[in-house]
Amino acid sequence: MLTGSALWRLNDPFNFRDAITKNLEEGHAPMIIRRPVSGRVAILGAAGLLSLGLLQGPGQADGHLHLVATDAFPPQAGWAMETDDAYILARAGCVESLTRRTADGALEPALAESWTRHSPTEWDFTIRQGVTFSDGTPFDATVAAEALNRMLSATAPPRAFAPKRIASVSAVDDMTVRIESVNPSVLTPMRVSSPNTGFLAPAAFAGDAVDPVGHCIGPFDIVEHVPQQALMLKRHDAYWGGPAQLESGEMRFIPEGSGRATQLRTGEAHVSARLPVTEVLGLQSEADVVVQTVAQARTNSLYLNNQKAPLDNMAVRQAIQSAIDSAAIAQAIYEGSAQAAVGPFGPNDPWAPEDAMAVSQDVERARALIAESGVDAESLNLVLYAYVERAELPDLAAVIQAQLGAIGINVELKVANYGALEPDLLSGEFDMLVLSRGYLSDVADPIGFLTADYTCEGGYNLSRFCDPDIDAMVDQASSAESEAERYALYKDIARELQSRAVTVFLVHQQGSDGHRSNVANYAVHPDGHYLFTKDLALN
Amino acid sequence: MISPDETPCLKVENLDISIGDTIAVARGINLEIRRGETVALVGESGSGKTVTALSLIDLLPPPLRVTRGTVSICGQKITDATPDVLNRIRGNRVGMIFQQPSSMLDPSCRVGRQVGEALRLHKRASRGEAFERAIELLREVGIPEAGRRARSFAHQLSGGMAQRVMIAAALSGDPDLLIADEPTTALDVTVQAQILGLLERERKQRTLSILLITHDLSIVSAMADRVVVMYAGSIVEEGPVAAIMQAPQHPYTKALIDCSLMRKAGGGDLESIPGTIPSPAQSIPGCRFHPRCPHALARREGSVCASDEPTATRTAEGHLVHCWAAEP
Amino acid sequence: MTMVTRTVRWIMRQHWTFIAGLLSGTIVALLLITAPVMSLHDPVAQDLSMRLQGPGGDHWLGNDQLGRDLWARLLYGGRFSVVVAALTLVLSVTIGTLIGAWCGRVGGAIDEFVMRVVDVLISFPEIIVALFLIAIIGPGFGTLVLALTLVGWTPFARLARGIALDISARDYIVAAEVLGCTRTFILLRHVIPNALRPISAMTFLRFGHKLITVGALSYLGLGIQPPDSDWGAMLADARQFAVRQPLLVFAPGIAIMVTALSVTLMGQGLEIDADRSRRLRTGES
Amino acid sequence: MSSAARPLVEARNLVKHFPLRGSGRLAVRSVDGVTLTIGRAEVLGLVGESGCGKSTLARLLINQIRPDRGEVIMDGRDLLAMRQGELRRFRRTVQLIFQNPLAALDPRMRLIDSLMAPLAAHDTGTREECLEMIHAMLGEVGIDPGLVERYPGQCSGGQLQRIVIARALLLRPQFVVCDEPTSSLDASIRAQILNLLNDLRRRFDLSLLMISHDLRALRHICDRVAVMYLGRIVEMAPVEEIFQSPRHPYTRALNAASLLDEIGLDAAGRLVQGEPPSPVHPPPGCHFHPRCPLADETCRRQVPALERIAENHEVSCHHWRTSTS
Amino acid sequence: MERFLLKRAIVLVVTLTLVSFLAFLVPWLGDTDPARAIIRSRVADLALDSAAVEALRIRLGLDQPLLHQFFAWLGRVFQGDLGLSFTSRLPVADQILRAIGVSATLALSALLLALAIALPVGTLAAVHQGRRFDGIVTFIAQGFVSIPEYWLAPVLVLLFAVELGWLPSAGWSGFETLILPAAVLCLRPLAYFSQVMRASMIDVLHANYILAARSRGLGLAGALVRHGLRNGIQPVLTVFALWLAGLLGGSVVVEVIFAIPGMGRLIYSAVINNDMPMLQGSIICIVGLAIIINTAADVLYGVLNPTVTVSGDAR
Repeated sequence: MLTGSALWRLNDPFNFRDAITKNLEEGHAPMIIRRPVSGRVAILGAAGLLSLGLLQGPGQADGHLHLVATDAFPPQAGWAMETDDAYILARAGCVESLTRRTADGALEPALAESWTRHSPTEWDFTIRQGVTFSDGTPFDATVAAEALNRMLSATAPPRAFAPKRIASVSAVDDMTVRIESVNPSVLTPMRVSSPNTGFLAPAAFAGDAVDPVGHCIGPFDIVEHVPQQALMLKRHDAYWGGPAQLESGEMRFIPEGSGRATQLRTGEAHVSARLPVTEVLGLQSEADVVVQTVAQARTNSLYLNNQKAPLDNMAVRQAIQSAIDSAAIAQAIYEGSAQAAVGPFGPNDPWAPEDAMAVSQDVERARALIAESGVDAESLNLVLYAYVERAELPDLAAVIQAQLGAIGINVELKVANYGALEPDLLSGEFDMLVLSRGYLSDVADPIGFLTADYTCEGGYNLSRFCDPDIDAMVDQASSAESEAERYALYKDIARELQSRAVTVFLVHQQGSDGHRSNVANYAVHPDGHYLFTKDLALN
Repeated sequence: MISPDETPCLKVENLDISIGDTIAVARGINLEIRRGETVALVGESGSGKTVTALSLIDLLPPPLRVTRGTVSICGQKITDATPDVLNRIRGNRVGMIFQQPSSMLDPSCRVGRQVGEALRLHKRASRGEAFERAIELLREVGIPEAGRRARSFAHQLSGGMAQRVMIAAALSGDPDLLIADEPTTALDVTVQAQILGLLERERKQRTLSILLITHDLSIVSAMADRVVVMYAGSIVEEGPVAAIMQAPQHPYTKALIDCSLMRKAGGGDLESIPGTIPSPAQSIPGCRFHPRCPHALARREGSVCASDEPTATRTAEGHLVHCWAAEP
Repeated sequence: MTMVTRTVRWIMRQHWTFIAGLLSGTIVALLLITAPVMSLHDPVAQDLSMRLQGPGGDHWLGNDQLGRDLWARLLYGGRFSVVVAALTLVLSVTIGTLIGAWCGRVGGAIDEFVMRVVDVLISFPEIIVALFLIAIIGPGFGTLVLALTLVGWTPFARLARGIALDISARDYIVAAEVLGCTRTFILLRHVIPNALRPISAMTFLRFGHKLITVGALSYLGLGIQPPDSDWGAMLADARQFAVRQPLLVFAPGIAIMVTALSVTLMGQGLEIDADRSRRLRTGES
Repeated sequence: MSSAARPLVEARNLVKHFPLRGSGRLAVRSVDGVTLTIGRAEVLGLVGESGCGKSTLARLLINQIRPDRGEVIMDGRDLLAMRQGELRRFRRTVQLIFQNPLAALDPRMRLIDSLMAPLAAHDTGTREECLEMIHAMLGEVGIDPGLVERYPGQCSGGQLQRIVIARALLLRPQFVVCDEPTSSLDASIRAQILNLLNDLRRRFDLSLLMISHDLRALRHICDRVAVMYLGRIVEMAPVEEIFQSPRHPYTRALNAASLLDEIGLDAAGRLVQGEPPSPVHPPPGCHFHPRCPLADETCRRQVPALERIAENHEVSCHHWRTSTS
Repeated sequence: MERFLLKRAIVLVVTLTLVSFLAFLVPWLGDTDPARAIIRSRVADLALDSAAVEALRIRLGLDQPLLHQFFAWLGRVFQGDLGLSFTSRLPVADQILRAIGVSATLALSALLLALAIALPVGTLAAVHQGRRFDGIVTFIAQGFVSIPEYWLAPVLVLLFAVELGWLPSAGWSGFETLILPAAVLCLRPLAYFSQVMRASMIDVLHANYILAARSRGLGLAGALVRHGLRNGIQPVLTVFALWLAGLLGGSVVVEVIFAIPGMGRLIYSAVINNDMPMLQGSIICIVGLAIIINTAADVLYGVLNPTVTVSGDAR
């Protein structure tokens, strides 16, 4: 069984878009305030500015069962289903996939009633009877196969459902879809739980651009899309699972985390997703606000360039590992919404070593390690890279700078946006980097992460770590049919990485959503797949 | 011709004007203008004539202010009058024209409207009526194509035209008194006579009283009935124009006439007055002119001229001289 | 004694804005210069246990999110913005005055062209130019100075051109030419002394704007680069802690405001003075 | 031709038009073909209304602006052909006295510095020598040497005009252009300055060009008077002839205007009508015809030539013979 | 007038061509690889497939000579096609158009509000020149100029949205969301307008035509209303136009803080994301708008002030 490991964004391993700066991009929050403001408005009313006609606000719905949620990113890619825009549609309750991952990580039927393994590479999915889109179009195997094939032929298909892994999709009969993978895979049902594989009515694809308005299949239908600002939702009455509790809703895009927190605090929003760590403590103390926190499959780490002196020396790396007080970092920088890292994987992951422990700070040991490493003290001038897309990373880097300074390592900071740092990172010109890394980048299995980051030929092997033994273990895991076998291998690799201080794992991050106390049945989805659900209600 | 018991159009008594509380720019001004009369107020720059003119309609720019004395126009006291009363008098009983006619017109307002403004204010004319009447007035002051000119702007007018417009505007309220402050100084010499002729014509037609302020004595003798000569803030001599021009009694008046008309003194040089005009801030005891006066009685300290302000002496009917040397 | 007090009172009345600005400006400048003496703490020394502490003890203004001393950071943080603003101004004034004065004297097509460029640039917000440059060459001290100077010279060019035109038309310049004075003499003795006061007034008046723009870029994360910090960056950092420790927000904001205001007041004093002497010269009331 | 017989200043057919910005081909025809001479130690009066081109003509004569056409010969040398260095030396010999002395002095310089500047510019001896020269000149113009420590704003107009005259004369010029030197001064001061100029002119053997709009002021000081109207000279004659027997109707109008007290408003008003037209659109034919009581068809069409009608008397009018009455 | 407009149109075209060349060079001046940037925006995989990058490069014509690319690009620009954004792959022109509408609303609201306050305040200060009221107004104006909006905005949000709950904290959906940003944005222009208005009204108060109007019987207030305002407001309009042009793209900080989808924010995010087509389009639009607004201001100035003939050369 999968544990509650979460990923906000399957194809956004850094979760960049959740970070403050980039988020400032183009989100605009439409305003629906139910507060008496008219009197004060009159002060400025004289300007008669509304008559300019330039203000286009979303229509205000007045149903008492209307819920406002704020989310981080507005759609960016014209609702192309292979992009992150699909996640927005899923969170808005508009699209659903064949299968669904529950909040505790289990897989449950959604648009597919059931699925069976037809051959090692083939899975058959039986479509649920009587499902229709909000425009009345019935949902059947043809529609499903067409949509999934569209995904496979996309310019940049999503990793979860790319031609690299999926060979073909076909409708076996009216109600059965067959998906064939390139290699034998047990993960196929997992793959079709991704919002990227969600469905919009065929009419949505009729024009040049994808138009989701009125073409939903989930519990809610999109009434209006106010560009860059909001999605206006209403209940999809013919939803297969029965009508939703809410009559209508609004999904408002506010990229800046503290902006979302503020809207929750002021009551402008009922639900605010993806709260920044620095806001959690403050919001928890608010009377009418409930903060829900869930573990994420994300470890923030100090990546070390294992091929560059003096970091090619394991003793030096271990000294660095010992010098850093990850517990203090978790407490101070993350204010408790993270825990000191016990290795690459969170302690609750089934593939995490049971005996995993955080390395506690030991300055004496660090000094001793430096001394025994034989490294020239003069060479202990290191440059630490940090990117600004995640607001806490520069602070984190500053703390590391101070802590390494205590054992005589002189650290210089280089802080910029990720794009500016990347050329150095890829070419191996850097010393150290603080990186927030999601380790479940496509499916609920760390295989992709380990391959990319810690194999000799890994696509994202920033550490420049190369050990044939580890490569062999990763290979073995990727072809293993048995879960137990795979997980055992992962545990071994994790132990190796931790003990050899290939990377200094700092903290496991958690995700927090907040809602007003009158919101009922809200549950943070660890993978960020759903927000507007059938059961979400307002008291 | 003029009955002496008629209320004078303008009566100024013992008027003092100061900058703030200390510097006196005009002192002890007495002035009287009867109906239909032109009185010229003559003096060089700094003699206080413009300031006196502005004080007559209570438009002294701060920090200048009247510190003593009274002004009455057609029997109505101006000093201490309420703003409403003043606004009813300005433009209605008194019109004023100024030295720089072009800058006296609002650059972004059609001249016809400005001419008709007094009518709108004082005669309750409608906008259209005022404009029609303004065109008539412009025609009256000799502006060709008055209808078109009424619609033009100040910068499209020459100096002479602008002064005609100002005259039309000043006369539109049908005032009893016209104060003309150096009306031709800024104009071309060949236009001067035309403008002065116009004023003279209007005076006759409307039995207007005119207070003509000027430094040009040739204008004075062509226009005025009576002359008042000022020096450094005080009146030094006043009387009928012929008497003053032909037989000035005050040494300053005499010297000024000689200078102005470029009369030659001995040795081929022009007559001139030695020294410079004192600034208002300079305190000169006694007669303000005595340091430059060729006849000052014994220029020594302690003499009368240097210690006591001269009193007025009547040398003939209506001819007053403020000089210790004057003989009645 | 009464003489002295009266003189002082007169100066205060005539130039109180200038003096007020000068006083507070001097205090700010002194604090920034003597930062190492004035602060008990190292601005980068962290103490995670003191995170977000309020004022007290020897941390006069409390601590920031990494437990660093706010007062020390305030003193050191001001240096960057002030230096960038001042440096940009010096460059802008020099370039703008030279170009403007030259255009005013030369006239013709060059003048026409330069003034058109000025027309376009002058309505270009400095922050946008800075953003474009940052996009091209990346953030940093040089980018900031370049960006702010690129637009910053334009108002000075306009002013200097106006003054040059105005002064060239004056009789005393004609007189100097007729008397056979050299161009250099005319420039040094007549043009520059008469242009100095309005230009320096404008320089002071623009300072606040520059300071705020530099801060804005740092606030957006594009100005000063960590680990260095300035008031704008401090504000940006503090924003997420605004509710919990408002002082973190108030202190840098007020620092910017006081600095900008005091220099602006000085400029205004100079401007009033320049205006006064202009009126005196031209005989206006 | 001996240099003694030759006039000091000769201007031939000077033309200067100032193009109006942004209006295509329109131009202010400021000076439109002027020919005149000024002899050594001669004072020529130049009279005309504002905008007639008097000041432009003056500035052309001292090469402060360059003409579009025509030439200026000074002391036998072509001014327009001079090179930079030559021109600067030439500057000494030609000076200008301004209408408003306050504007002609840098408000930020003490008077002594303003006086010193031209001497320094021409390397005239040591500072002490210069000071001595200045003090001597101040004596000539009747200024107390203590006054020069002040700034211009602290002196009266009469004093400043004396300073400006002193500054001009320090370089010992041969030719001085006085651009309305007394029009901003009061009557009592005006006489002083005119007397001073007359006096200095004799003592320094100066040629003067006296510009004025007031004929009366010229009568006292000039040898000859040129009357200018819209960029052209309409009459030029010895000063008494201008007063006694003016031939051009415009001269007579000017005459009358400055002698209002003698002629009377009505008579003066009849001599001229209307106002000076714009120098951008001068009337065809004789420029004066729209305002002239004598104008006929010829005047409207034909530009009258500047005719020599007597020794030293030139007039440009089709009706000069009839206008004597 | 036609001459003037024609000349300005020529200036517009020439300037825009020059600017567009500069804009075109932007990606080459920086070290952004367009093909990489586009792919990165679509695929979050950090290890890019270099073959895919190369293929896209050829498809975009990036392998052509620079000048060839420029003319192709210029041709598209003059047809109003500013290309697709690197990040969203949506037409840049559409996004800019929408953003400019938003920024214009915001800027006009702030500036008109500033004008509405500055005109009476500046006039009163001029009337009370040198007295206490004038001093206070001037001091407050200098204070306004010295307040950084990135400080004021969060403080106002804290006060009016979080503490008092009167106004929305951010967003762009109606009149209420406009109030705080406009208030923050209007302070600085308010200070400038009131100072310019004050100076210009002082000149007007000393103007002879006011004296003349009063001599005709108008009270001070009447004279100011009838003859003063129209003349006094003209310099303010010039400044107004400058501010309008400036704020269309320059209200970056306020737009970012209040999450307003305007030009400033668009440019800011383009910078952050190295979105070159968006930057290029923004430069061109902002320069073009600046010229158009200045021209409009000159025309308006000519309408208000008859002494200025708007001709081929307006100064």
